[in-house]
Amino acid sequence: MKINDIEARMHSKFPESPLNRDDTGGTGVQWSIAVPISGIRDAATEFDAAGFFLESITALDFEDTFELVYHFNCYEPGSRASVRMLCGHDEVPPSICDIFRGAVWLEREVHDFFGIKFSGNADMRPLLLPEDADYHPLRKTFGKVGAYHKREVIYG
Amino acid sequence: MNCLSTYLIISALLFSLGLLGILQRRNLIGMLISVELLLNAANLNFMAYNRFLVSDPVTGQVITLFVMGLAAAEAAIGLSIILALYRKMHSINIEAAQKMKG
Amino acid sequence: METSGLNFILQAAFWVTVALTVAGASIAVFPRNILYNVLGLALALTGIAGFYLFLGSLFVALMQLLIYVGAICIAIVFAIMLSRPLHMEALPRPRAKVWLGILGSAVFFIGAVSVALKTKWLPAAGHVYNSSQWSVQNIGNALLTRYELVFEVISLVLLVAIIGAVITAGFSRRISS
Amino acid sequence: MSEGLLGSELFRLILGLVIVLAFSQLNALFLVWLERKVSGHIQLRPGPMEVGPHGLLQTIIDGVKLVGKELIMPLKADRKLFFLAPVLVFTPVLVGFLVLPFGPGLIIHDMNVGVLLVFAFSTITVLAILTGGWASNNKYALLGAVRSVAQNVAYEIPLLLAVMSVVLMVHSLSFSQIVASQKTVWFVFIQPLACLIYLIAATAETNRAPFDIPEAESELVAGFHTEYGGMGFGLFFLAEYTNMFIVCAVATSLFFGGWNGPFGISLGIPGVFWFLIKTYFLIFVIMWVRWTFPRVRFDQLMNFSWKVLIPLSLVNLVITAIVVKII
Amino acid sequence: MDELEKIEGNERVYSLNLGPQHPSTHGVLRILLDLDGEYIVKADPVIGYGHRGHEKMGENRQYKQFLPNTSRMDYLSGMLYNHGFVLAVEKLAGIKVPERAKYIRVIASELNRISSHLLWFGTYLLDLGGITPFLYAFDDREQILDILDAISGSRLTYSYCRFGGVSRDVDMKFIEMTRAFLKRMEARWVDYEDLVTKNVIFIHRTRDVGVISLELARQYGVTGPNLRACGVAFDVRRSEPYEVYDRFDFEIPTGSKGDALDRYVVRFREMQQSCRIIDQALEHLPEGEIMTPKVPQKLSPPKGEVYTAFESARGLTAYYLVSDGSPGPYRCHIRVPSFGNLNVLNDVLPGTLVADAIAILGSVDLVIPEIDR
Amino acid sequence: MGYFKDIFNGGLSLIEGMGVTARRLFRPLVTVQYPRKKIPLSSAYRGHIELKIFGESGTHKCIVCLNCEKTCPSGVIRVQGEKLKEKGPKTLTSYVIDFSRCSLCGLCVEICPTSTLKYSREYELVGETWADCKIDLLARLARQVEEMEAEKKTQGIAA
Repeated sequence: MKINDIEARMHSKFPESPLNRDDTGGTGVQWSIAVPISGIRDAATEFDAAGFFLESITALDFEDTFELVYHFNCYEPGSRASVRMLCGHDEVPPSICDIFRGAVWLEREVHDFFGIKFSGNADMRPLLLPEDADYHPLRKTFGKVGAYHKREVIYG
Repeated sequence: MNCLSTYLIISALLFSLGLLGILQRRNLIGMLISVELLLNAANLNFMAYNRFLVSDPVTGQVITLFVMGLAAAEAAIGLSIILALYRKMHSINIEAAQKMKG
Repeated sequence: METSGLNFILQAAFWVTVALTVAGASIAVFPRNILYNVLGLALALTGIAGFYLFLGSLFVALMQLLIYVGAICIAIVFAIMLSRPLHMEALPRPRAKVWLGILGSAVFFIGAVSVALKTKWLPAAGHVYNSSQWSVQNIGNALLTRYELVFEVISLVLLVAIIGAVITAGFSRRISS
Repeated sequence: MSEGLLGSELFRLILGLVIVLAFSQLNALFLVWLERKVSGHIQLRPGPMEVGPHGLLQTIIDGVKLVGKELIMPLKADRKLFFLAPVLVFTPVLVGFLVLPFGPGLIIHDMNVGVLLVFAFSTITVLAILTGGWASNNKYALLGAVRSVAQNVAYEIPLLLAVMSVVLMVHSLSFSQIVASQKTVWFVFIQPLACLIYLIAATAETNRAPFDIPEAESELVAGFHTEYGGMGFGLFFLAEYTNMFIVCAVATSLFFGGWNGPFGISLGIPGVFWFLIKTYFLIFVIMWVRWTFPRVRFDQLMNFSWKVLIPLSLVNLVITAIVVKII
Repeated sequence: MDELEKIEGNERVYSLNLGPQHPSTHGVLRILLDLDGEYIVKADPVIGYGHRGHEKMGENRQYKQFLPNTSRMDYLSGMLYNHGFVLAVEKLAGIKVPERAKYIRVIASELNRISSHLLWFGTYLLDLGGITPFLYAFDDREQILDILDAISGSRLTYSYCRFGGVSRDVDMKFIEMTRAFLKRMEARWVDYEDLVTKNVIFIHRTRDVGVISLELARQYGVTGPNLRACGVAFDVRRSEPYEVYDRFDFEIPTGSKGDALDRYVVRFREMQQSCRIIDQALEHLPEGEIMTPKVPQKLSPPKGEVYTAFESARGLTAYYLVSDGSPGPYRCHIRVPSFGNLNVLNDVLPGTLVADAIAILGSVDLVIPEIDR
Repeated sequence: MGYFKDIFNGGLSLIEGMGVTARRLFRPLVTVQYPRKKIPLSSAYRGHIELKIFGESGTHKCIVCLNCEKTCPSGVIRVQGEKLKEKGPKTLTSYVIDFSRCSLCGLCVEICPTSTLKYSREYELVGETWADCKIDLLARLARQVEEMEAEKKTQGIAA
């Protein structure tokens, strides 16, 4: 199973990062790992080498921080892994678009909706929003402000 | 109206228009068009002479047909040269072609 | 009475053809837009086909249409589309060249017209115009008997020209899919 | 004066032209209706039903609508050429009617080079399409126009070669003679290959599916007539259908015995009806083909012409020549 | 390639706006093409014309209020999107679903998958210039819509699934209709093969056109039939079986080259496999409840998150829901398959003809509103 | 020989395709001429909502609880009620839906505590202005009641 190999590799690469395992499949993700901002490129390279594909990149907006969630999957049953990365509201995470070519658009989309810039992604034009959009609609402060929590409210 | 000199004058007019085109144009395709005019002026003369002067009825027509064949060949070659030139120089002006010498 | 009316129509048709031909030739030469030139050429050639009709040879007129309008004009248009001069900026014509051209062609025109008018054209001995003799069969016979060698040579020239054109223009695409 | 050619024939010509104009328009309207009906029934739907019995008057209403529409021209289009093109496309189409042998003696002008006349004038259509496509100042239209030219160059050759094999057999370029020589045996039985090649090339010539690449709807929106609306479009449309009629009528005269009944049996039906029945059947076949196949790609179309049709038609021509010489 | 670069930047290359209004872009997609003659030098898809902010709407709504939105993302497989969303919420809130409802959902989903594929089949042929197969396909699709209309009351945006079941029970008439449809399709597959699959023009138009290599597909996250055409039997119904898919015997059709023809064949055979699934599901359809009785009107799942993947007609689709314990999600992200499937065209289109570009665009089966969300 | 084989097989496939379309030419049509002929609606058909008429009272049972208005994701429903008596329930005075915004999710029907909402079977809903899409359900109800009574009368006469 590729997913176990890569889990071992990730664990050795980021020994201090917490790794959550979900054997029951209750959340749809086999395991997830939290990496620092600087670690995402390493993690992506590992996944690329192991033959995974990038399913989605998305972000969560919390009062104190953004959390970027990368979902990787491979063509074997039950091998979804997520890489989570906390990213301050004014931090610029590195792009992985040279590792996964499909990430260019995914990062553009995240930039559209959250205003997170990715360093290394040359194409940061709005993708889904109008060309001149200077707002980021999925930020909780945009539009009708509903619940806006700190991260620990949900993840403890 | 339908007499030899009318045709001769028309053909002379066409020929001089063609000549003018060749002399003043810079566009190679334009020059080719002018050449076609020249050939047609000549053809018209052949046909007219054949109709009004020559005893054998087919000579002029046959020569006209031959000229048409030659014109087709000339156009094919000319156009292919122009295309080749265009690929090389990105221009079909006569000045571009002059760069090729020497 | 009917013949005179008919004659008038024919006269008118003739002069209309003349006008169309000259207009076509002018359009073929003067405008800067190359597509206008080609369409003008097509018009002039059609007019000349009309003259052939007036001269009594329907066959040559149709061949004129088929070869000149149908093949050569289309080929020129094809070349235009491939080389796309339409999108290029048309350079101004050098003034000296234009005047030289006008002068040259005017001299030729005057010379040719004066020759045409001054010469006393005499029909050759035995010239009788007989429309039945201007038939396709006669042309075909002549082509394959008296002019056979020329016919073959022209065919060869055409073949060589086609091959040459193919090689010169090159059929290979720059980007292969 | 060449009275023999132009004199007494002139009035007949003019009269013929008037009749032809009327006939071609009505015929085109009918064909448009027929096309809709054929496509409808092939696709399990009734087609036009509202105007007139079984929608027979639908195309007339459509025509009235087209005439009533404003002539819209793109801002940077070439005004003169833009309006010239639809007119130009219609003229050669009409000339074809001059020599079509509708029945014995029912021919406007029986020329001894009639076959040549049809094909000599048909090339003008391409010039018109090209003019229209270029003058629209639209990239789709221009692409369509260029495609049209290339397609025409490729398909004119097999078309003429296929026709030539028939001409070789009859020793005549006159339609009436060609038809007359098929009194008992139609040439489709002697020259099946030439007939097939002619029909394929003719479909391509008239820009009909599966060879409708100059107006390929899914690729070039509407190809060369993208920018045309109202009567400009209407003329292109009518010309397409008139052209189709001419091409099928020529096929009928060249290969399907024109006004002759099958194997010399006329069943007492006048020749002109035989002629029209066969022509409309061929038109139906062409429509049927259109509503069955997807469109070929541009380069495949050219390949098909250069690699299949031209060699086959050449071989066919050579064999015909040899056989004719021997017999 | 070096020659290609040489040509770029001179006047030979001109740009063409394919869309946003073009007969073959299926929705409002715009592709900026740089053309050399009819060859594409560069393709830049521009999307977002249909952006409606579904993700933001999801955050501002209760779970059940977002349900109708889901079928409007991919309006061609609305049932599948409904299905996926209720799966996600059921997982999040820990709701059990009765067996009968599971089977009904599967039947409805597979019917919807066939209808989506049939529509793709028709429009793809339309892209290639064949108009008649389009109408035949719509004739068949109409039968499916009638069946789904009979159970859900609408023809396109069903909102049929509910958290804990489905909104209406099926009756004998539905089963008869579905069986009749399956029987009808047996003959239709043969017709379609004669009319399209075997057609020499069709084969020439699609073979070796728009090859997406496996590596390219992985790089861009291509999923669904487009991925399976590259030779990987990756199907969420098999790899993470949801509902009762693990009880059915069905194949996952795969291609070998990843060209347009393979994508066509894979989808075509997928429709037949869906028919098999429906047949088995009808066979084993259990009696019983269709709704779990204890689902509160105002559903407030516990804190946490869920990432639920399912196989929509176009590939791996997933809902990523984060709950903060309130009646609406804190974050609602939808992973859509067409996103990757369109993205890959950036690499596939250059070097092809305009006509091929249309053939490729049609063959990857895009639904633009799904990308725009 | 592959050349001729390809041509032959290609031609054969084309003829097969033409056979399929030719057979269809003689099959019965599947479409109907819509305004002249209509297809029966499915029993589950969901049109816009309307107020149900209850037999015993001959009118609706709306208690103006505003659940439907609150649950509607698109803000389609506007309900107004008045307290006619000091004590007792509110009475419905206006029930207007803006059908142009309705997504036909059916949440209002499901949440209605008195089940007085149901789906209508209306599908010819063309309007030229936004105002045409606003449907006053109370007026509609009144019309339906009138029609029912008229029908009853004619039936009574016939009987």
